Amino acid sequence: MDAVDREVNSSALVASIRKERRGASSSSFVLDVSLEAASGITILFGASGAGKSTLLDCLGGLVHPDAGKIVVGENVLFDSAANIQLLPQKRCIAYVFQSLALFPHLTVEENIEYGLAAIPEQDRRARVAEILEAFRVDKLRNQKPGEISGGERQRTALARSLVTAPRVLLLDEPLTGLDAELKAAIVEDLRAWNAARRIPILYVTHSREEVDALGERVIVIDNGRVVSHGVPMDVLDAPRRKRLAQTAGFENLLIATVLDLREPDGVMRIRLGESTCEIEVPLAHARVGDRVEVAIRAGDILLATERPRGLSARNILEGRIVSLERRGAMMKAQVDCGVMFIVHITPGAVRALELSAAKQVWLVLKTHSCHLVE
Amino acid sequence: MDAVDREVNSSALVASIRKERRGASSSSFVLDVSLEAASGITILFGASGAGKSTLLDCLGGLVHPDAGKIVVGENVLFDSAANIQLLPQKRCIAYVFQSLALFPHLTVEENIEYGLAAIPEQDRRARVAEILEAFRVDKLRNQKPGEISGGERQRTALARSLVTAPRVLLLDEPLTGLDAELKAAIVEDLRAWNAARRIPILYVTHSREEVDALGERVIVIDNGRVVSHGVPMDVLDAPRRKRLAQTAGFENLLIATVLDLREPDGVMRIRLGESTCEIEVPLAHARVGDRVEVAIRAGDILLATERPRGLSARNILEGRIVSLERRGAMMKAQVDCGVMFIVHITPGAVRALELSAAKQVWLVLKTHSCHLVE
Amino acid sequence: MNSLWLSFELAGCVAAILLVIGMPVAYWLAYSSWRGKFLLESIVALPLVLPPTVLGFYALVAMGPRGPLGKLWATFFGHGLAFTFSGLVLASVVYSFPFAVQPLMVSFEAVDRKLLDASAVLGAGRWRTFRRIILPLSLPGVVTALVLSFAHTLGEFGVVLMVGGNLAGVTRTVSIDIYDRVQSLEYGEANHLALILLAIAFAVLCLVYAVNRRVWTPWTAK
Amino acid sequence: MNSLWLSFELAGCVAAILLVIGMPVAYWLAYSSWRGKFLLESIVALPLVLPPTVLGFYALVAMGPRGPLGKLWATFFGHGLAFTFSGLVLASVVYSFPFAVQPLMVSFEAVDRKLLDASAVLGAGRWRTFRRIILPLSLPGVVTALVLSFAHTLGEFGVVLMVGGNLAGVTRTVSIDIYDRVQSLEYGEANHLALILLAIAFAVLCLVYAVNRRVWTPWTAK
Amino acid sequence: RRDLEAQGQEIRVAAAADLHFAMADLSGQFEKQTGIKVNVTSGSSGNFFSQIQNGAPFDLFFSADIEYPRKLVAAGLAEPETLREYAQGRIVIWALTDAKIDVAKQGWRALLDASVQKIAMANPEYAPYGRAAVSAMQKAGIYERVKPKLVYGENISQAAQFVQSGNAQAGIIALSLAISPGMKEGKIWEIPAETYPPLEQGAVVLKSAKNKNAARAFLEFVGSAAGRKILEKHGFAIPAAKQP
Ligand SMILES: Nc1ncnc2c1ncn2[C@@H]1O[C@H](COP(=O)(O)OP(=O)(O)OP(=O)(O)O)[C@@H](O)[C@H]1O
Ligand SMILES: Nc1ncnc2c1ncn2[C@@H]1O[C@H](COP(=O)(O)OP(=O)(O)OP(=O)(O)O)[C@@H](O)[C@H]1O
Ligand SMILES: [Mg+2]
Ligand SMILES: [Mg+2]
Repeated sequence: MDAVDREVNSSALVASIRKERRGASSSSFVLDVSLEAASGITILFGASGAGKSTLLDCLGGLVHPDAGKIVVGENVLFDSAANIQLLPQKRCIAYVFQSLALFPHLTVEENIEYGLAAIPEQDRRARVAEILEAFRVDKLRNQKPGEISGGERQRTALARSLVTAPRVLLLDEPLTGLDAELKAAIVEDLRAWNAARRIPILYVTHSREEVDALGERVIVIDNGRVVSHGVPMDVLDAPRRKRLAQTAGFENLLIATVLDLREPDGVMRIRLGESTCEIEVPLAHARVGDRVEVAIRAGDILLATERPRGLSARNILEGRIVSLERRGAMMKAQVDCGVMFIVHITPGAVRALELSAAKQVWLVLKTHSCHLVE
Repeated sequence: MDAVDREVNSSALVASIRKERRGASSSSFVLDVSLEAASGITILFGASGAGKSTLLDCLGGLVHPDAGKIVVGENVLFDSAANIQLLPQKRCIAYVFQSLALFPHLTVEENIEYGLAAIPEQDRRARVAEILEAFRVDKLRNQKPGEISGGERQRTALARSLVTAPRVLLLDEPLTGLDAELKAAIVEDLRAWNAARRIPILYVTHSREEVDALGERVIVIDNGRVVSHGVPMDVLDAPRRKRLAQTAGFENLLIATVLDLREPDGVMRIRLGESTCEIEVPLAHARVGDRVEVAIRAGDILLATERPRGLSARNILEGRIVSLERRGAMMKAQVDCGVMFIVHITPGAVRALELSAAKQVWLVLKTHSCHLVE
Repeated sequence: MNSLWLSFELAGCVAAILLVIGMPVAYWLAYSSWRGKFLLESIVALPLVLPPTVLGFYALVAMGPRGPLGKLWATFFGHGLAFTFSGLVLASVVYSFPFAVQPLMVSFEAVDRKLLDASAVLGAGRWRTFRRIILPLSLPGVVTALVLSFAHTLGEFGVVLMVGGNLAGVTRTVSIDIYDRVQSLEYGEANHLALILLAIAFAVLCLVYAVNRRVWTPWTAK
Repeated sequence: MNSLWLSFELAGCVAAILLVIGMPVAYWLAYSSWRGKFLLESIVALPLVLPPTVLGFYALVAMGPRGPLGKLWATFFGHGLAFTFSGLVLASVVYSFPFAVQPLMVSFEAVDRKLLDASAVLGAGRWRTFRRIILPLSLPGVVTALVLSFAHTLGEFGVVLMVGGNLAGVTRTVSIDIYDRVQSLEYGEANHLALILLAIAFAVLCLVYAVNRRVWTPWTAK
Repeated sequence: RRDLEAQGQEIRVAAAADLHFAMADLSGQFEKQTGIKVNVTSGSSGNFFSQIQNGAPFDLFFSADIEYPRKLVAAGLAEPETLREYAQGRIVIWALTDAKIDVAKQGWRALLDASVQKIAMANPEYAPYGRAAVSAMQKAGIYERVKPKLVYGENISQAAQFVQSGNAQAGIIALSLAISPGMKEGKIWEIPAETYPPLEQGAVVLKSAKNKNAARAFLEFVGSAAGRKILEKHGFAIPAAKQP
């Protein structure tokens, strides 16, 4: 294991990049990040326009950073100080573009074969056949990208990159436009692929679902800067900034006033909005009377039809259901506890608890489900 | 209300279309559908390659159906029998392509203005300014599509179509590549837009979330045919076909044997797989001893740590947790009850119930959450 | 010097006319789905195949009082076409036609059909789509068409000689002027004229290309 | 008939050579990011501006025994370059250069840069990217370059006359042959020859265009 | 014996365009007599002059103007002793048979006729026939009046074509061309020879000639009685025998 780990780390991607993009607008966009991606899947998470694709373009060598350094293992791919600038084709990086960029004049099969020029015929055929099947595009092998559907194009692009043996893999929203079943299948494939190769994979997505299914680590980018990084749970569950909180799906964002600090317990009490609701949240740099903002994920709130007893959870709020709406596989309940809460529950639970509008309910909130927003 | 309804119906889209697509492959794809879309949002749901984009292309006039008829209100847009074939520009249909097709040489603003040629300067400016802001692309107004991010392009394409005053709106996966926050905002905008205009909107998506947030009606397409239609709950919750069941996110697909039929109650008892688990499901055309398939949504299963009492639910299965994994805002538990079940629960519930692998649990399944697959 | 000015006037006229009449032809060739259009494409390239003086000879016959063109022209304007500036323009237009049509056609064809679809769906008719989408996206082709037909007309001499009759100030273009001097063994003057012609042509071309680069590079560049 | 064959041989050689040397030049012009490249673009178009006979005259002088090219050639091959088939080829290549380079350049430039990025990221070097992506996607431009340079060489006569010296069987191309006959007022024979030339050229062009259509339409068509 | 020697020999002759038809006859006869093949290239004398200066592989040069051969001799590119004036060109006014003017009767006056809007001739700047036409018109005192009507061809063939096609109503061209088979449908008025300087046509054997003997033989043949007869038949005047 040790040996493997060392080998793994020696192929990590370490980059620090500065790149200014100047459009026609007066304000220009500046990407300025330092990051490290060990082998395994690292998710790049961030709002639209945060700079994720720009970062990948820099890593792939398609855009030249203004300054910085990019290293994979021992290999320096880019170093503005030493004036090193490897061409994209020398970087051994596979990259699935957001815009796919399939070759329009080549068939699906030829597209996929394209990156395998160096491999003997026999081998190549086998590998292509295998991946064609894995991505369920074997029936389309002789069709051109103009003659297949959007999702089929997406899969072809993914297959085209994965079939090569890269040292780093960059995936820019590779699963958009695929249905749930395919998504699940491809996620499984990707995981297996990752387990087999253990190379750094940078994976851009907006989808919490994909983050949770794939991410070993997350790097959150906002407006061209890395605003946090770590394991998905830590990073995305404990939002540092309000913008991110919204991005990551914290449905409840509440203004509150600090009532008292209980430092020994590592908690403090706050009052929500103008209501009388008081809850316990993790301690933060704040003084009594300060106004703070708490973010609570709708799925982290438990709902009960009787006042729960003997629970470890400290925050129990009494309220009344205002509305119940279906949201995907979930139900979204709006509960008025003085302040309005959004709670996600399973339809099964709704039925079991016979929930309906105007019904009295209790909300259960664990202290550590309440995140303070900077 | 009545008057409005009549007016609404008189602008409904009614189409029956047959179109063969012959690629290089031996097998060709045939789209053969009849559908009706009243004003309001109709979701087109279906796996990748099902023919959704082809259908929209036919409606928009970009692809000529081999046969069929397309009517909006009183207007015949296409009729192969009468040899009528309106040009796309005469159809008053707005269409957001899956591939966007932004004009690369025009700025974001010019792209959005493009469809407003007929409108006086003053008006045009106002409308463009408004929509630029609504879609948060006002800062990029002078940038070209090559100089903005994927999500920004998506928004521009959406804005370009919505700013016109079409009689039908076709949206091909318009929200892919957008982060949760933006998605939510645009969904709100779309709803408001829909409420204001009440024109037929055909909306292609793979996302259950979008279906639930937007869909008034759903049309499910599979392999070029309409396989079901109706309101989202009915259509997507009661799968008719196995393929669809998977697509729509029915995580549990179980083979079972019919034990006995209880026609008065409208239910029958079945045994799951080779196990001893017996459950009650809705009655179907089956005989005792027949093998049937049931689909159960993971989110419809309730989980308890004590044997639940006094519940209306008839199916209670005892089992043991095999694994617990995070999936988006949800936890996915695998529970072994003789057959393996996948159950979605909120993280809050996991914590509250102190769930962990190997823990004994009870699954609660309402009869009508069990769907028989044709 | 007179001849220089005349040449640029002729080349300008021809390039402009070719652009105007070349566009519809190129448009049709690019977008028609008629299966036999390769026949027309071939015909368009044919004027190139004949030696210019021979083409000029045929043009001369056609423009003569017994030729169809000459008759038509005479009924409208009362005089013949040959030995006039208009005659020169006409003959040069025919001769340089392929140079205008071919690059236009290729550029028009290269425009992504999806963009044309998008334009149609946004309510734009053929003309608006052409003006707002196809034309700006074909700018490099338009520039090439302009440059080739302009330069080719500047240097043209066989047709011009045949149809023009070498009349000072009317049909004696600079290319004929240079030729005359070479024929008269006045090499010094010929070189001098050729140099001036090259210099001016170079300046014009530079201007066109420089502007062209600036105008359409932004959205191809990374 | 001899002259016909000679013409097609010449045109074929010139078109082939132009394709080979035109491609690197067009590639460079299309992809270089040098700001001054419009200067080179302009220079490429310059051979067009001079009357062919004058260009031919300069070529003759350069290729003559006292000209730099002629001297160079003589040291290698022991004989002069003027009045040989090789000389004709060389002069025609220079003269038709713009017709090859311009369409190639425009086509190369029109290839979506994202595809080149994709190719690079898939490990393909410049050459592979050129051969597998740029070239097939530029096929219409390649065809245009071929057709224009081929047809233009077929019809060329000023340069050929000057450099070739109209030697039967060696440098008397069909265009000169036709020209001669027109000069001798042997119109019947001139027409006859011109017709044959046009017919063959038409057939060749049709073939090229028909193949071209079939080969590359699929992925532009809906 | 000389015939046997000559078998399979070939000479390359560059001949001025106005000699086109005469050359066909001359070379035919010569070949019949000697068996030496004469390969004639006809074209503009000026072009030939440039080409010969740059190494054109001709053996013999029949110019339309004796100045070119003289210059070649001066430049050391031709054999001085072979230079000779082999013929003199004659110029005519030519018009179509169905024209409103009758050149044969009207002579110079035909050019002044109102129906004559354009008069075609070879470019006097470099074509000898053009220069001759100008001086003849000057002599006749009509040059200034017809000048606005003049259009120039590169050579007499082009001038003839201007007239033939009807674009010019009259032309001043070489007699040799006017009586050629292609010009049958026209009327001719020969301009008196004394009104223009003689159009001396000179020929010379080139230094670079591969087969000087054969070339000399052909030159001699052209100067022989048989050759002169052919030249006269084709509309050339024969100069009084003299060495230039
Ligand atoms: N131009 C074409 N020629 C031949 N076959 C085509 C063409 N376009 C699409 N197809 C085929 O038709 C089928 C339906 O394609 P369509 O684009 O309508 O699917 P879709 O439902 O939009 O899928 P997705 O969700 O992946 O976008 C696919 O199997 C595809 O391969
Ligand atoms: N070529 C360019 N010129 C100027 N600005 C650019 C260019 N490309 C991108 N930008 C700007 O840089 C910012 C970051 O773009 P980028 O494509 O990296 O975003 P992203 O994080 O990938 O977003 P998305 O999720 O929408 O794809 C955006 O604001 C965009 O407008
Ligand atoms: Mg992006
Ligand atoms: Mg689609």
